[in-house]
Amino acid sequence: MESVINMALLVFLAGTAFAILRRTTLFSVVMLSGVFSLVSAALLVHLDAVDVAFTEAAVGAGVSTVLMLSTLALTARHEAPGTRSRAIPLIVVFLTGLALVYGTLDMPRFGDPSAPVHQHVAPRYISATAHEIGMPNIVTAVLASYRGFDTLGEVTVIFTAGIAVLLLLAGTIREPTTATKITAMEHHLVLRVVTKVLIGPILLFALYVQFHGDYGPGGGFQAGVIFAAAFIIYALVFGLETAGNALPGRAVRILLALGVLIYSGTGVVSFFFNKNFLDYSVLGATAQAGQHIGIILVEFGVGMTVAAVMVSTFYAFAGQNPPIGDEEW
Amino acid sequence: MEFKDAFGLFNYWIVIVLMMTGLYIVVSRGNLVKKIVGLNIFQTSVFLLYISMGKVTGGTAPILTGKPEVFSNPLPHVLILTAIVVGIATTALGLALVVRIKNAYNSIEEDEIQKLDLAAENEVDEPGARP
Amino acid sequence: MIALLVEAASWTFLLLGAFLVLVGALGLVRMPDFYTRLHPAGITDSLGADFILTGLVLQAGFSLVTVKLFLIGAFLFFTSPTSTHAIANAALVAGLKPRHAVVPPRPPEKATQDEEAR
Amino acid sequence: MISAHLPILQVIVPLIAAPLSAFCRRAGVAWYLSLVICAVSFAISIALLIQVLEEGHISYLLGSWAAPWGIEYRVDVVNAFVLMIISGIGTAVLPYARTSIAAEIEPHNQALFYTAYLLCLTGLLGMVITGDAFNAFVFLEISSLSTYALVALGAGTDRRALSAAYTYLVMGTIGATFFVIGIGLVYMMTGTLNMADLAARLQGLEHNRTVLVAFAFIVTGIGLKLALFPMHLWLPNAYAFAPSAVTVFLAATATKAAVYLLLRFLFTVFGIDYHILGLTMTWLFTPLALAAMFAASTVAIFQVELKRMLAYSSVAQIGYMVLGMSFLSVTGLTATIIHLFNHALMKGALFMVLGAIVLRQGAATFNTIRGLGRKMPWTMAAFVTGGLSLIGVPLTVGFVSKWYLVAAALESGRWPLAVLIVLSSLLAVIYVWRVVEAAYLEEPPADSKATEAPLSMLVPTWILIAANIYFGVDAGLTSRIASAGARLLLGVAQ
Repeated sequence: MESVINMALLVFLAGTAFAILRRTTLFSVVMLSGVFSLVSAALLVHLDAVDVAFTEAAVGAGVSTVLMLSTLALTARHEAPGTRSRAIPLIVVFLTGLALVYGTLDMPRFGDPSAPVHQHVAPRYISATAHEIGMPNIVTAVLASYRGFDTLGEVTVIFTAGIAVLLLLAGTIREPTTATKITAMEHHLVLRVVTKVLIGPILLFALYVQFHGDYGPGGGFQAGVIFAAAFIIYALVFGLETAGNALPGRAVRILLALGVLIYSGTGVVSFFFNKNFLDYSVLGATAQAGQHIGIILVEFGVGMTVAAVMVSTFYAFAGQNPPIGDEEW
Repeated sequence: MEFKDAFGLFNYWIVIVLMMTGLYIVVSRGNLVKKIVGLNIFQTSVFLLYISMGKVTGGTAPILTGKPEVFSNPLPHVLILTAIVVGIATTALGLALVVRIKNAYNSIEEDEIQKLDLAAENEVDEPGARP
Repeated sequence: MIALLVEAASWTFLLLGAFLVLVGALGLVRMPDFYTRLHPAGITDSLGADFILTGLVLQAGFSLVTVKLFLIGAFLFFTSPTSTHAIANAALVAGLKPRHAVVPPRPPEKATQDEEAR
Repeated sequence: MISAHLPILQVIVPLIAAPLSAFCRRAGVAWYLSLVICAVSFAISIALLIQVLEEGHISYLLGSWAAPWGIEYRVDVVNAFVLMIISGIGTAVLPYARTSIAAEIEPHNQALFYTAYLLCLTGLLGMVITGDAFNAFVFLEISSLSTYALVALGAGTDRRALSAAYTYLVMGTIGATFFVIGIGLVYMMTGTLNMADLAARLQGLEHNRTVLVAFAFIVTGIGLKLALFPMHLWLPNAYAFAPSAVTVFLAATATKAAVYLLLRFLFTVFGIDYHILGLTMTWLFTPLALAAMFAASTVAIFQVELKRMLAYSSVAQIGYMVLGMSFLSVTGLTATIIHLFNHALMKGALFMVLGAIVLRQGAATFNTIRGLGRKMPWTMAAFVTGGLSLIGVPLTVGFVSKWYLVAAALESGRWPLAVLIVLSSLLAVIYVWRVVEAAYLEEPPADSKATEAPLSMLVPTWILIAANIYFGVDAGLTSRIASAGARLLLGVAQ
């Protein structure tokens, strides 16, 4: 039964991918890519990757769809019919696919417990997390402590993206004081009321996800994205400058850098106790307590940077003056 | 290769089909936004490859509940949490570039942009028009 | 005995919910134009989801999971009608006219005022 | 206490400096912070190189977790050398960049430029120093993302920088994703991500088809990042339209880190006796390298813009490095490793000259450099010396690399390759001579008010030119390090 669900979701994903390939109206392409991310999130839950499914749904379906829609608002609606011949791309893609299928012949079968992946490094994580780090969610333990430096690299990646978008789009942002397209939402009474109702629970849920990461699916990334989603809804419905008063661009830029500093700061602290970088055991009375404190601090830094990057990217995209009026939409 | 064997690999074959669809969209389409969507599909299907290699039949999510249980492999999940963020970072940067290209060229079709570049190049033969 | 009853009840809710979602999906395909399609979309959102949620609540019994299911129910209760409203409003603003709408003939002078107003 | 944490300080110092520089409102403060941080990281890399030359290799466990479970930094003579090149060039470019950036980038972007610059430096250093395969991917992405942003900043002067950056982003992301697929397949068969551990566990999987496909994907992915001949389409535009200071930094470091990553995966992870390695070298790398050397050099000859011309010449020089690698001999690898250093010096200096010309003339094309020999004597003299080094005239670093390449070709018994190497240098003579002829033998236009480049740009240029000559004359140190690295990679006794 389990593999039937698996197969169904995968075939559904393939269908969505082909639909994206064929559609030319960019709006439906973006919507279908949101569907693709959500279905892959469902499939990831089915494959026991709950943390990844949470992140894929929040980041893949949520934020990237919002960014793509705001790009469409600034650029074009339809894709011009392709003039170039489709032969070479087809050959290139077919050969790559063939090489990959050839590569799967010696792979361990799907779900085979005796595969080398489950024999060498992973068993230690599963067995040692209970006493070394004392945290139920093994994925967060590995993410923040065993391979904590990967996550620092990852926070730096999202920080780089934030800086890059600021570098590219900050120049053409109008001052938020002028009336922007978004404030045309005044007459949406229903939306304004419901948003006021929803923003509280969303922020509360983001904080819950942030600090619940040790015990269940959750953690810095998901919390940061949900936190940013609350501000994006607020900016969408109440206009960019009211959102600007709540969370000004300058503050976002400081939070952006502060998250990375918190994360690397937690790592540097262990230098003074003559331990290697990112060794949290020095932070608390016992090694395990130190790991707890270290992981909470590190996840907090991650959440701050991710939230700040998503909000500043949305401000950058929403602040551009859209050449296209409401009717053309 | 009897049926049970092939069935075991069927999962990976469909993931490969998804990867190739994403790659094909990136390579063959000229619209810049469509290329970014294709890149997204290509990367999301690589995530599915990693996670489906970590799945153990009958295993549950790697969250300790005190009861001895078979867990799926947590390491691919950690790697993919990193790769998702790399994917969204690339998407955000790509979309910002598309907005800037639209401001500069007033088009987001690769062929039109190349035509404009060539026209600018041999028309005045100095290094490109002001934006 | 009670467990059997609760199990049966939850399965009926789940099947009902699944059936309604199926009806909603078919409705989306069958309906002629945008506004009529909003109705089946509403079905999947409201009743379909609620039935599945109650089915799951019966499955979960008294535990934290039930509280979370109720939270999801409350969240859906607020968001799905609002999103349908928002979509319909956006379509109206963008000037999409219902296809089979019977527009009463406007008296001529009022029509001209509309033209000037636009 | 500090010397125990040198490996991690090498990456953490620029990484922490990047967010700090994001706080600076004025470009001057951000520039000064970047200069201090780059100097510190250069000092760390020299200290690391000295420590490695004494002790062989250093292993640093991050978070004090043991090797295959936690992430491990392994520093040996090869990556210590590449670290020194990257941080050295990074430090030399900064004084140069101060005036060049002020002229070429919009004022509001100048402060954040240095944040992106520090992030690019962090990415390259982190990618080269790490001993963990997936960690290398993460830092490869950091350097790539910041490079796309830096190239796109060229839109201040020329809008084509945007489409160049977009193409670079798409090709770079496809390359990085191929690299991740390769790591995923290798991880699937061995269960570990630590490179040393991977090498040990791959021994038993000689004829495994999945490992073979993983090898192909890793080589293709890094080949795309490396701009190996058929996959180099993004490089000329990216280098031509990026701001001049960015082109100097990228031309001298970005491809070097990718060549190092290729060396590390080919020789440390898969190992010299991996059955496919010999075949790939003779039937794939050698022809591609030769094609790169000849095709790219001929295309360079017909270019109008000088920056694009030198970009094509970079593609040809990468061909030399890959050719050295394909001999699978100690001399061949020594040629590749030493050419990493020599090419960084050559291209760094030449692109600095072009940046000075762009500053004074607004553009570096054949009609804007007419008669500059008299107007900008020092800058054009630097170009001539750099050009001679590019050709490989004795007493310059270029000659040293060519010497090892030809020796490796003769040693492997394929003397026609040696002839081809010398022939391709003649192509370099043609396009260098075209510039020299335009600069010295033609009359400057009457109204040209070109003046000598400012001192802050001339001094770094001439430091690199001096290094070009010094390491050409006394190549003892660099060749000792390069051959030690080559023997280490091939597993030959020291």
